[in-house]
Amino acid sequence: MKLYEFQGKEIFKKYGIPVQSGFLIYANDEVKHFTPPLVLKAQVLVGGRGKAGGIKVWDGSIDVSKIINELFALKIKKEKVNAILALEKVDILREIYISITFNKSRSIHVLIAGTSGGIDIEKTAKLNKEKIHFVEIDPFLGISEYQIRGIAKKINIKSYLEFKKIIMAMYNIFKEYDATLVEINPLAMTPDGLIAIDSKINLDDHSYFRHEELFKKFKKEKKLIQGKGLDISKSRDDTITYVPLSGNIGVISDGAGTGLFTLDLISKFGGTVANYCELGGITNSEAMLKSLKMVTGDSMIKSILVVLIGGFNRMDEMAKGIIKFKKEFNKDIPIFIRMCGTKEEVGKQLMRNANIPVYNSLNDIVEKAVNKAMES
Amino acid sequence: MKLYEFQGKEIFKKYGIPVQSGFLIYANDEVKHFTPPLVLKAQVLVGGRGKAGGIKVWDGSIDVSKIINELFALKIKKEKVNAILALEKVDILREIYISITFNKSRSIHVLIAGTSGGIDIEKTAKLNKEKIHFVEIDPFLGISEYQIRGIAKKINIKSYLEFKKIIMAMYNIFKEYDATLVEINPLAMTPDGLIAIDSKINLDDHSYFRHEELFKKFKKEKKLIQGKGLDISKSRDDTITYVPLSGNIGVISDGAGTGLFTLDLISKFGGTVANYCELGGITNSEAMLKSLKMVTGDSMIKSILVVLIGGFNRMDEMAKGIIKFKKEFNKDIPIFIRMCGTKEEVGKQLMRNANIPVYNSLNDIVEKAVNKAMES
Amino acid sequence: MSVLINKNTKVLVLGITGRSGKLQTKIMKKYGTNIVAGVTPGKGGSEVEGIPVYDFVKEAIDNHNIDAAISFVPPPYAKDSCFEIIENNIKFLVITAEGIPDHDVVEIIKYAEYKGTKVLGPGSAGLISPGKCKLGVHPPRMYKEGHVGIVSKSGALSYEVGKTLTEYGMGQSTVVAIGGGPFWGLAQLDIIKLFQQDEKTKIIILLGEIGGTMEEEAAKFIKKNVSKPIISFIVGSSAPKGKSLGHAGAIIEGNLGTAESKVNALKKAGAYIANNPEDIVELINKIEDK
Amino acid sequence: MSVLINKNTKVLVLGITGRSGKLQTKIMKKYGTNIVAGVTPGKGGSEVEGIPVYDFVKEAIDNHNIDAAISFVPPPYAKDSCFEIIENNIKFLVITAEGIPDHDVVEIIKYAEYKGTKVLGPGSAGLISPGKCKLGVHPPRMYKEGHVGIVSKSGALSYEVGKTLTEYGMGQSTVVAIGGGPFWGLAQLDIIKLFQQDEKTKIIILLGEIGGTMEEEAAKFIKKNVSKPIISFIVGSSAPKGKSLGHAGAIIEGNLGTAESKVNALKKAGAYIANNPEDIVELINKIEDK
Repeated sequence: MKLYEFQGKEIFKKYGIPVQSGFLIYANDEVKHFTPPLVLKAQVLVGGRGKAGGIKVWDGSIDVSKIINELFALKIKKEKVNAILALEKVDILREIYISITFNKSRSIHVLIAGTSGGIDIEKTAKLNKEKIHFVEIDPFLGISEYQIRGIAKKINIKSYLEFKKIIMAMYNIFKEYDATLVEINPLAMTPDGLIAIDSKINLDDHSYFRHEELFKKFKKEKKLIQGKGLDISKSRDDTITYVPLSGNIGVISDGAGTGLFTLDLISKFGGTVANYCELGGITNSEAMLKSLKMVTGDSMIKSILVVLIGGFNRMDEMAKGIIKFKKEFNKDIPIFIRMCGTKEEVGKQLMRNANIPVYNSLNDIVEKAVNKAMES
Repeated sequence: MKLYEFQGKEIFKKYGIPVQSGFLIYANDEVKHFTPPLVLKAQVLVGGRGKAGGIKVWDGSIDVSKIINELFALKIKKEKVNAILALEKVDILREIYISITFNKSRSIHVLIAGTSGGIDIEKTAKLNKEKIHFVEIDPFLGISEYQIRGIAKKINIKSYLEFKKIIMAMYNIFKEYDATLVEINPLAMTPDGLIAIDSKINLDDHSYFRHEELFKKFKKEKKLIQGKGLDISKSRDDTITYVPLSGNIGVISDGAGTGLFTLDLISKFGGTVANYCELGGITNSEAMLKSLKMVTGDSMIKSILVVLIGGFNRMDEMAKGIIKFKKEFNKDIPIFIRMCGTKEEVGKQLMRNANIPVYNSLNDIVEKAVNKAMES
Repeated sequence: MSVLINKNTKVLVLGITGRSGKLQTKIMKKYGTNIVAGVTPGKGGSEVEGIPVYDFVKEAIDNHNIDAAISFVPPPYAKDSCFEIIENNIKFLVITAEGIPDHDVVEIIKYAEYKGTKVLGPGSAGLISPGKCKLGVHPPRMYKEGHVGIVSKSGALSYEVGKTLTEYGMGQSTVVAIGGGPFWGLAQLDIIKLFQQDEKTKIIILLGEIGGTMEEEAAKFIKKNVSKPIISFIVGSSAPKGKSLGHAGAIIEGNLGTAESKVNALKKAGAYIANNPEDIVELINKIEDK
Repeated sequence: MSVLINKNTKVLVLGITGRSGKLQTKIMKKYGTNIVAGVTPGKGGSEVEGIPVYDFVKEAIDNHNIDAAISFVPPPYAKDSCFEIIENNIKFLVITAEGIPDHDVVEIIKYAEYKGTKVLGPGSAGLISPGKCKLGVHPPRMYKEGHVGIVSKSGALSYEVGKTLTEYGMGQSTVVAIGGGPFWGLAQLDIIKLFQQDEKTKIIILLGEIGGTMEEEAAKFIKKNVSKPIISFIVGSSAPKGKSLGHAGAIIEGNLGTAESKVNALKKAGAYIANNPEDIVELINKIEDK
């Protein structure tokens, strides 16, 4: 779960990381009497906000509501702006980049620091690699002083104690919130010391069981901003991945590798994918039923591919789900099913009894599904 | 630093470990109107309090001040009782023993649990080893759930969540206070759940630099109870170990092994030790001067042995300290000095210039010192 | 021969009394896997498929020799139970659960590294040495004994390819699914290293997918250290960019981790490239005809 | 030969700019120890005795080959600097500081164990291989090259015995002070193991003191694994019971750790028992006359 800037900054504050004082403006708020200067920042979850014009400074020379309306009219990478964070303006002497995340291939934590921060950090990472520094952190040891001293020296920070306090706080947030990313970009040097100008915190959805209250709070705040249409269809109780796309074939698979291969095959046969559904860890008849309902919710859909090759996944459960769907929700959309693996015999027997054809060859059913989608 | 029961229980409370409600009575307090029943516990730092009669129950049948006066008249292993902790009485269904400390030979933390607790725990540990269980804790991993479940099963605890909360709290205290021991003996099962009936917490004096405020607070409380005479002579700024004994030869050494060997030699030659001083890590002229002053503070002293064999310790510094003592504080007590090791030449030259004899043989000076002490 | 497991491997099943644990234990046992004990807290003293169940790993160890463990424990308890395995010095652990929090996964892998336990997973379908031992959820019908070694991120894709090879009469030495990531105990290159050393394995098949840099790292290793023929099949070339398709690993990160970059790296390392399971069959025929 | 260090050992000094660090560096260097670099945070770029000083261990490693480190860093910074050494994979570390908090010491020793760094100390006087290398504060004048290996808890007692042996013309292969405890990286038995393997060492001397059970553990090891003659000298038999004399280790704990129990255990293990340094000289003469 990605947090908004204002949500991240609330956490920063709690952990003693200095932030600007400010307040939130919702799309339908009355515009009150504000005092300039203010920095007005669109609250969106996508990146590239600054470049898209999502950050404005109001110096008092024009009506603030004009700027606010401009921001609310923006769409940043397809995301509508529904809230604005208004912040006191600070003098920035220098900007640096700091984040803590995982180094996935080495299974450790990593602290990343850049001698210059800001909106061009990705460019810097590619073009000026010597300006980006990585410190590996053993998850059991945490950050050692010498590591913070090392980074401070490399990115030329003089106010070491202040810097250390911020890094330790970021690391504590990273661990205590089960975050996958805690980023400050930029961390600004100002006449009043270091200040976190932005915040980016991503939480690990899988840690929900440890942070139920927290997730509920953040979700509630999100709903307040995004209104309806936030929850696509995914609930906490299933493990289905649902990806809406723009073609006309629905795909359900019980394994990532086979699912991706199916997409490749559809493309090879000239078909296009309407949406993609992977069952994930929980694979009972309910999950299959739900997946079929999700996939057929798309009105563009012309045919459905159900590609099953069960290890954990039991074909008897899959059969039950498909049969129930056919019985209760049949929408006359042709379904092509490949079924093999655990409890294959039982599953196939159930399907035979229900008069639903199943196939063995993935190639064959993909070709059939593509043809069917094209002819209609 | 050993903490009093009431100090430990304050920490327990802060960490959510259930304790009885109660209050502290000082030796010179007016006796107020108390409500029975109360458990009255002498606050001393030595063990064996219960067996020495340091814990009394007041059921209201006699005057409480009688019991209080009895307790204040006690000496437990030479320690005077200066404060009493008065606690509400609870019904105890069963007592168990729990502690967290270090396993020194394996350099890890260890959780120790006994199926029965109370004043006979040491006896149990010797005679009924099967009733005492040890769980090793990796300092980087902390206590895992399965370890707590394991102990709960072994000592037959049914209220697992309550037990787990107490164990986790004890472990957090152990780590966060730099404790060398956190013990609850007994942890009692009562109709109201688990309650820590006693507390024993030892802090690591070497961690002073991390917990300055805490140490100051505890020391102040101790002073309030023990009055004057608490601080023997050791300050925070030196590393001298001073052990008062009952003979007539003073011993100063700059190394534990040689110091112990000197004691063995004194005993072999028939002498007795008045006091023993080891310089420890900080070995400058000031430390030597201070040691000589401490050793000669004992009026029983007839001769002094200064046994130096410096690695870290510099003989020039030692010489300066001895010469200063001779000049400014000379008390006519014969001093026998063995001096060798780092900066030996410089040290010996300084001593020659000051006309103070030094020797090379440890055997010789011990014999001389013992003879001198005997003849006077 | 086979890698990581063999006929004699004595297995402990963690979470043996759960729905998946029970079913998979039954299938593994039927296949001939030597399962000697199971562990589920609170279920000690019971039995599953005639296998004794204990409350603690230590109790199982005290009563049985154990070489390897497979876990069917759900995410909230995964870290605790894996730590229990590692602390008790079981040297090989298969973790099947997906959805374990990242912080827990990292700690499991790191602790295992410190204590010398090999971890396959998390999110792994496990592995099978056809005809000898099955430590995972691979459907037995898809495999037969032979000399092709298969390593795959995705369990499903390893079944897919195993099935095709078996249909064409090409048996396997061991089939290993390392899990969908984004964190892995054993990586593709670790398994390839084992296949290179394994006498029985004559041809190695590397099944990869978009996302991450693991295939690129395997390619580097292959170039330097592998003399056996390698056939690689990478899926996901047509996946929409920037969208997570199931595995978090399957996200395109900049220029890294595209199907193209992986195929190129593997080509350079001397691997044969297949575009579907049937290609693999053809390539094996070609290699063996040489 | 010698144990743990030799003529070629390349040494890093941690805390080289402090008072002790500076003086001991001078003495070690004069003795012939190959000190290649020093580290003190904030003093990078300076020099001590012509040895370059760095801010970080990593910087020293980038510029020099380093085999071993000795630390003169005071207790509040000890854990951090030791972690820095261990993380940078320096495989031998001598910690001289006494008074490091117990929790820090335990973490240092455990982390070193996980990463494979041998730690001597804390509170160790270090070690000396007379004529070859000195990594510690042993006063050089007390030693000469030879074939007696000495291991001691107390630094002072190792000087005491070294001095006597040297006066009688009996040289030493290596003299190791493991520190006063209560926690140790390398234990007495670890050093005895090394002496047993070392060709140069013909006789082993074990200097112990009351407190703890380390000598008893060493005795067990000796009985099983040591063929070379061992002479043991245990001090503290007349120490007052229950009083801490300097080392926290030197506290009598119940029946364990008395001089008597240690002497008995070592006698049973076949060690010769000395009551003072001169006894050791006599025993060596006896052993060599055989």
